[in-house]
Amino acid sequence: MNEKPEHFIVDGKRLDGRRVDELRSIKIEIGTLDRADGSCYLEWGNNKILAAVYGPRELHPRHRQKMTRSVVQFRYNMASFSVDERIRPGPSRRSIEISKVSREAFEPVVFTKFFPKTSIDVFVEVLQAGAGTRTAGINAASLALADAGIPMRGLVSACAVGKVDGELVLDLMKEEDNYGEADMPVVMTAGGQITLLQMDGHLTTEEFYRALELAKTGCDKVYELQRQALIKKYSEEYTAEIEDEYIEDAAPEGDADE
Amino acid sequence: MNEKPEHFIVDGKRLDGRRVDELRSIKIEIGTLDRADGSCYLEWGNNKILAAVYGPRELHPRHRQKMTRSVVQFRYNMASFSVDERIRPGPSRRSIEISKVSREAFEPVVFTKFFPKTSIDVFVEVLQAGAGTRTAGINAASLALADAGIPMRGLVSACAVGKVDGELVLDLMKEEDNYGEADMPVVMTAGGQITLLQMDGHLTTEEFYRALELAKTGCDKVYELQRQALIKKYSEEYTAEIEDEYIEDAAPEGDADE
Amino acid sequence: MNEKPEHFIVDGKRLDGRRVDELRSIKIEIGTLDRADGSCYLEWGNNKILAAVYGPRELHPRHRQKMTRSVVQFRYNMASFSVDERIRPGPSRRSIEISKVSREAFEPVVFTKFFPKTSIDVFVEVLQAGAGTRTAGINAASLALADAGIPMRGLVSACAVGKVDGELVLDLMKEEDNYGEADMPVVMTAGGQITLLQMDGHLTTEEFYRALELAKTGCDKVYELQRQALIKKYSEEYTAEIEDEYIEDAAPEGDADE
Amino acid sequence: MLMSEDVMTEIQRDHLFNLILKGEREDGRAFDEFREISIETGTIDTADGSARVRLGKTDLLVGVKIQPGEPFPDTPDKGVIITNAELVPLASPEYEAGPPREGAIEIARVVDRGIRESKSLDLEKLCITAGEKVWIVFIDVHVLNNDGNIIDAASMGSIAALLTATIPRAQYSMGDDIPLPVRDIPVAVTVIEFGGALLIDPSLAESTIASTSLIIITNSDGSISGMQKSGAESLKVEQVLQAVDMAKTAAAEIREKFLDV
Amino acid sequence: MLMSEDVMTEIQRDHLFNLILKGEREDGRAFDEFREISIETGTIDTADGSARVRLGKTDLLVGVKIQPGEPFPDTPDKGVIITNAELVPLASPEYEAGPPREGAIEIARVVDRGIRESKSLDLEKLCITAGEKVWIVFIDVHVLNNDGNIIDAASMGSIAALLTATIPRAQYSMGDDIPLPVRDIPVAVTVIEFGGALLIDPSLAESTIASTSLIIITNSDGSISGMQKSGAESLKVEQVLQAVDMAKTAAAEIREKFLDV
Amino acid sequence: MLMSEDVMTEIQRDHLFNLILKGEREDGRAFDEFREISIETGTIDTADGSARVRLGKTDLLVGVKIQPGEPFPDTPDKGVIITNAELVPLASPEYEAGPPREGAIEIARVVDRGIRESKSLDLEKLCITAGEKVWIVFIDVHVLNNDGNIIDAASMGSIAALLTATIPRAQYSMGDDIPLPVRDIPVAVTVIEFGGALLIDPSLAESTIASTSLIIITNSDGSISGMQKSGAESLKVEQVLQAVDMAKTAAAEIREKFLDV
Repeated sequence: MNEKPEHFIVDGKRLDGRRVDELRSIKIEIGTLDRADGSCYLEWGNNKILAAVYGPRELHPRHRQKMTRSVVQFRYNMASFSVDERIRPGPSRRSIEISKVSREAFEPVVFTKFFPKTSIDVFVEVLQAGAGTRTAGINAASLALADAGIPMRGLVSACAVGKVDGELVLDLMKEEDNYGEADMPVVMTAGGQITLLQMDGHLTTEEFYRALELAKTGCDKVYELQRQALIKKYSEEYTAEIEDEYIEDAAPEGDADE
Repeated sequence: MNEKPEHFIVDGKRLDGRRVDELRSIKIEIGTLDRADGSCYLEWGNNKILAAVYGPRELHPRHRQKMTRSVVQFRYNMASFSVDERIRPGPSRRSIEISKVSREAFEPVVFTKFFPKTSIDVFVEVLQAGAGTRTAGINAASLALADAGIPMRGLVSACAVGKVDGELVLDLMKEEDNYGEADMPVVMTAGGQITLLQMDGHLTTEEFYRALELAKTGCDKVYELQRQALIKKYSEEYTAEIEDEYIEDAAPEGDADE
Repeated sequence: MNEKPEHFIVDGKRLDGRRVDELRSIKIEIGTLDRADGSCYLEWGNNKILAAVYGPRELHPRHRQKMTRSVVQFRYNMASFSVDERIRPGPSRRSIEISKVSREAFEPVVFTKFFPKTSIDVFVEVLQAGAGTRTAGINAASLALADAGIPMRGLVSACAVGKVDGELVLDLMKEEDNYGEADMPVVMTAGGQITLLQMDGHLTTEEFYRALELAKTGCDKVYELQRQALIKKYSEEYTAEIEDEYIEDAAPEGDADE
Repeated sequence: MLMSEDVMTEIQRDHLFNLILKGEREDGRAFDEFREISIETGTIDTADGSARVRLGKTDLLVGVKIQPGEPFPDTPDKGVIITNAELVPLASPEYEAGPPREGAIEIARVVDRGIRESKSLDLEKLCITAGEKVWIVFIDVHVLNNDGNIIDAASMGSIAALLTATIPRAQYSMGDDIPLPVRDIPVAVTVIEFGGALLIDPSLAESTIASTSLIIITNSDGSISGMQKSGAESLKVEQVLQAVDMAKTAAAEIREKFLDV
Repeated sequence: MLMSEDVMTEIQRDHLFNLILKGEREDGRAFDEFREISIETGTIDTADGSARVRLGKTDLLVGVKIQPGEPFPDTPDKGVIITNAELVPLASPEYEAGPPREGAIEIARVVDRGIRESKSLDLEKLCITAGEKVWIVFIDVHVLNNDGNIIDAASMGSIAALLTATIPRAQYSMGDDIPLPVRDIPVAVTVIEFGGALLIDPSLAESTIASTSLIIITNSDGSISGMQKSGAESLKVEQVLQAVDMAKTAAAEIREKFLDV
Repeated sequence: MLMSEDVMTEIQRDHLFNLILKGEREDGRAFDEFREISIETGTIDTADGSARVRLGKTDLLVGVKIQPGEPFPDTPDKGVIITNAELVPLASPEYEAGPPREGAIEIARVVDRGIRESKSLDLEKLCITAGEKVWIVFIDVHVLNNDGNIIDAASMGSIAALLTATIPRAQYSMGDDIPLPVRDIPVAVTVIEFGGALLIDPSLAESTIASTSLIIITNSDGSISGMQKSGAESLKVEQVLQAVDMAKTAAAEIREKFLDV
């Protein structure tokens, strides 16, 4: 693990050259997995994350079914090679807690009443971890839910705010996360409703107010990227569908049954 | 852990000043827990024990239900801070065995036939352990069952007999338990029926006969304390109920619905 | 553990005096266990193995039942004292894999369609291990299934082929197994159909062809021993039944009800 | 059963909602008022520090054990805090035996972060031999009766137990026992949102009805060292800000009244 | 199935009860008579000591493995005994695969206490280097066919396996192998109560019907080193005293006939 | 659902069977033809070696981590290989969370044996201090999308990840990082039998219908280092011999095209 740097911010620039309110680079691919009903691959800084959604599907065992709504399930999992020191496969206390708060970040926006007795299962796999895996996972999951066609009030968008050298910064990188003074992951709807809020570290009340505002600007930026990715995906698919139809029309009819 | 003392009995007195047939001090509080159907807090020497009873209640999973009777379940558990060396939470082989023999100490006296398909769940938490936790737990559980109104043939009472310096002694304290020559926990009904009997150590047949007699006197003393505690509890409640009624009568009638 | 020997084959003889195509001594007892529906005790070289079959019997939990066939279950287990270094009780990754391939060695020959909703449970206990426990276990299980009267297309027979000093040898003993160049357990029907095939080590294609032929001769020899053991068992039983009838007839009739 | 649990809940929800519209709570408390609090320390002789907390009818015990052990590889010169919460089935008909579930894990982790992030314990002072041996501080929360708001009770109990804990150096032949050095007194306050109103210290009934809460851990100087939204509903920014103010005020009062050392 | 298991049990109970009124048992034994016993030692080459016990149709194997390992912190100069019982599903339709349940745990713990409390093994002689290395004696009971009274068979098998066990010092380059030093021969005898009568060595049918038993472990000098009531009924003091006498007599006979070394 | 899964399977089986009679496969491949293969190495920075393999729509990631640790007692001077496969529920509706089941264990063990038995890794070179410290090579297979034939993809991914892996000596202050020494390139090829025909690289549909497969692992020189029949049907000797030839040819092509270093 790297040593604690002497200064995190020099001349208004962070260790990786970003300004305090700048996000790391984000790359989004929607629908990358074939078996899942919806999926999303997301790179955010050094994070590499896959999210998949299955459902609504019948929930087993039956006694866990709800008669008036669908049950949202969320499993956050780290690949054993995703961090510096290999981790044992399987759930840890940390991943169980993250799974819980992530699930609760989606429950306010998913229309669960439409699908009684079913589950909507969200799976997030952290393939490479580099600070902020829970927010990255939630952003990917948000798009995977959209890709699966699960009816939602809207996307949710996630971003963390932290404090280093006494200053609030958006979207912590690894060194800032390890040695910073505070870490506050936030998940918001486009309308600014908070669906996840955690904070570790040390903030004055005044700093907290500002941190929440900064988180809002971060979530807004993320939301815009998510929206663009969806538009790109759906316009591509739209084109692809037209092409497919064209090809199908062109093929001799008899072949289809073989 | 303390070293083995040179003598356990000097001038007919034990390390803590008791005679060989004397119990440690016992303190009983019935109905201390709000959520449980019945409960009892018991201090016995250095032991601090809580017992709670839930039930009769529907037994899950269903395939474990009995069509003609209630199933008694018993869980003896030690808090991780209840002993000198912190113990890992969760069941151990020791606690599983104690749970089994404790359950069997109650099965002869509980009228299980009255409540088919249900379970009667007894939970004992050892908060502080100081020799004789299983007998202390059973005495507390006996009162918690009474407090829950579970129909029983009668209370059961528990006490251990041991051997130190070649002499039989009632109700072992910690040093006697750790370094003694025998330990024999016994549970009896008021009528002297034995519902639990275990023995570790070394006793001649003749010593065993006398040990059983000594255990009987111990159980009788415990029974008397249990009985007094119940009388005290119920007469208090009786008084309290009268007072409550008085207060209710005095209050303006309209308030009750608010 | 023994050291690797310098030569495995000297003057055409192996360490224990066998020829390359010779089996270790095999001893078979059918029906040794009273509670099981079928059972077999088998010694093969230093291996001591017990197999038992229960079923067809109702399969629990119900959701695992198949509406059109019986489910074959197979559990290979080693006693903790069966090897040099004590092993912890319970399944290991190795025993789970062996259980899987062993089950699949029987699925082609058991008439599972006769018994919908049931399971046929095969249990193999390795009491003493000395190279080749999985093949020994399958041979014992094959006879236990026959003893239980489970309808099968026929027995299956198991034998391993290995390579030591560059030569193919039948039925590896411990040193050959530990230090040899290849190990290939094979299970065959009497008709030469392969129901289990595994190989570890290093074989040229040509060696593999010959190894498969050698395995066939090994399985044929085993089959003959299995057949003889069954004949011996059933003719004994036949005699025994006649004797029993005779005795019953001789006894005064009234006694039967006592 | 004539009425299903859902129907019961619906009726209770309406009842509580109507009360709140009138600015009232079922037990007569103000929205920013804690139930009666009692903290008793030194309850358990076998622990190195302990506290029994009663919050209304909620009842729990926190035991602290301090034992030598190995440091984490990435912090070789620091002591270790391990926090665990046991929701034993004695404490509530809803609790079941078995390994801790997400509820118990969340409680333990939030309490742990409160202690850790406030830097309440000076972990460097808990080093015995760097890289080899440090003091491990086990904080075990043992719930005895769940009548709601376990988190706040567990948080109070933990800091109370730590404040009165002793490093048992004599037991390991390392000199005289000394008090565990505690630098700050973090206090968790849980705020629930229901029908637009914010209430602190939810009773069991209140937290069943209003599943969403915000836990806010504040320090002696009023700063925040931990926060956790829990539950399936969302919160507005204004609600969060208001909740922080309510928590700060309540925490200060609790600190002064019950944790003054 | 035309008759439920309960009805079957009821009929069998009546049948056995009627027999007992006449002073008889289903298999013709006297009340104080063991079934046929066979103990074969040295059965398993890979074990350091082993015994196969047949008690009527009950059949089990005990393997003893002796390996160097760490002592317990509170007994740094003593060897360690670890006893385990595996009720593998091969042995009975009632047994299931999985971690040991309370039945298996009780068997292991009662057998263990018999060995331990009789001071049969001189644990101090099993110390190699105080505080660092001692001999760990693993006693593994592997049940092969359960036809009742596993405890007594396991107890006989354990002491028989220990009596013939060798400390494998050569394997660990610690000198020559030596016999495990065994000082006493504890024998467990199980007595069940049914219809007022006491019977030893219950068959499976008998123990299904009369669920309550008293296990009594006695030593060569007739003293008692362990006792365990098991099952859901109570016992009278007189019954316990009579059971002890029956157990002592039967144990002496077993010791003489089968465990004489 | 109007048609049960069994009926669906029956129809698909008939369809695939009719195709095979005509010498065809659903996706137009020849019987001895792999789907499109893509192997990308160095995918994961946090791993010491990694590869992402796409085999048609099957998609998985193999990560190799190399850490110092203790050798096994019986091979004190050799490094250790530990292979694990995670069939995470993200990858397939059939996969469930929980400890690895027999399917995942079989995958891990077959992949492991391929590496081990081909002597691809020179384990003696992975010794640091004999009897004390060796390099542990963890091979973790993480399945992302299961569209059939996980084994072959995992095998390719494992050897590709090992071929590009680095022993992180600098991280542990043991000198400069060096490449992991790999001596051979074992390749697994899965052949299924269906309706008398043999097909390599089964798609998910094909492997659902024809449950029996033979996995054959061959080395650069054409020799065989591992073999595993999997599934509930039997195979004829001729089929096995033919499968070996098919596997050898396909493996050579994969080795040349995708694993040439």
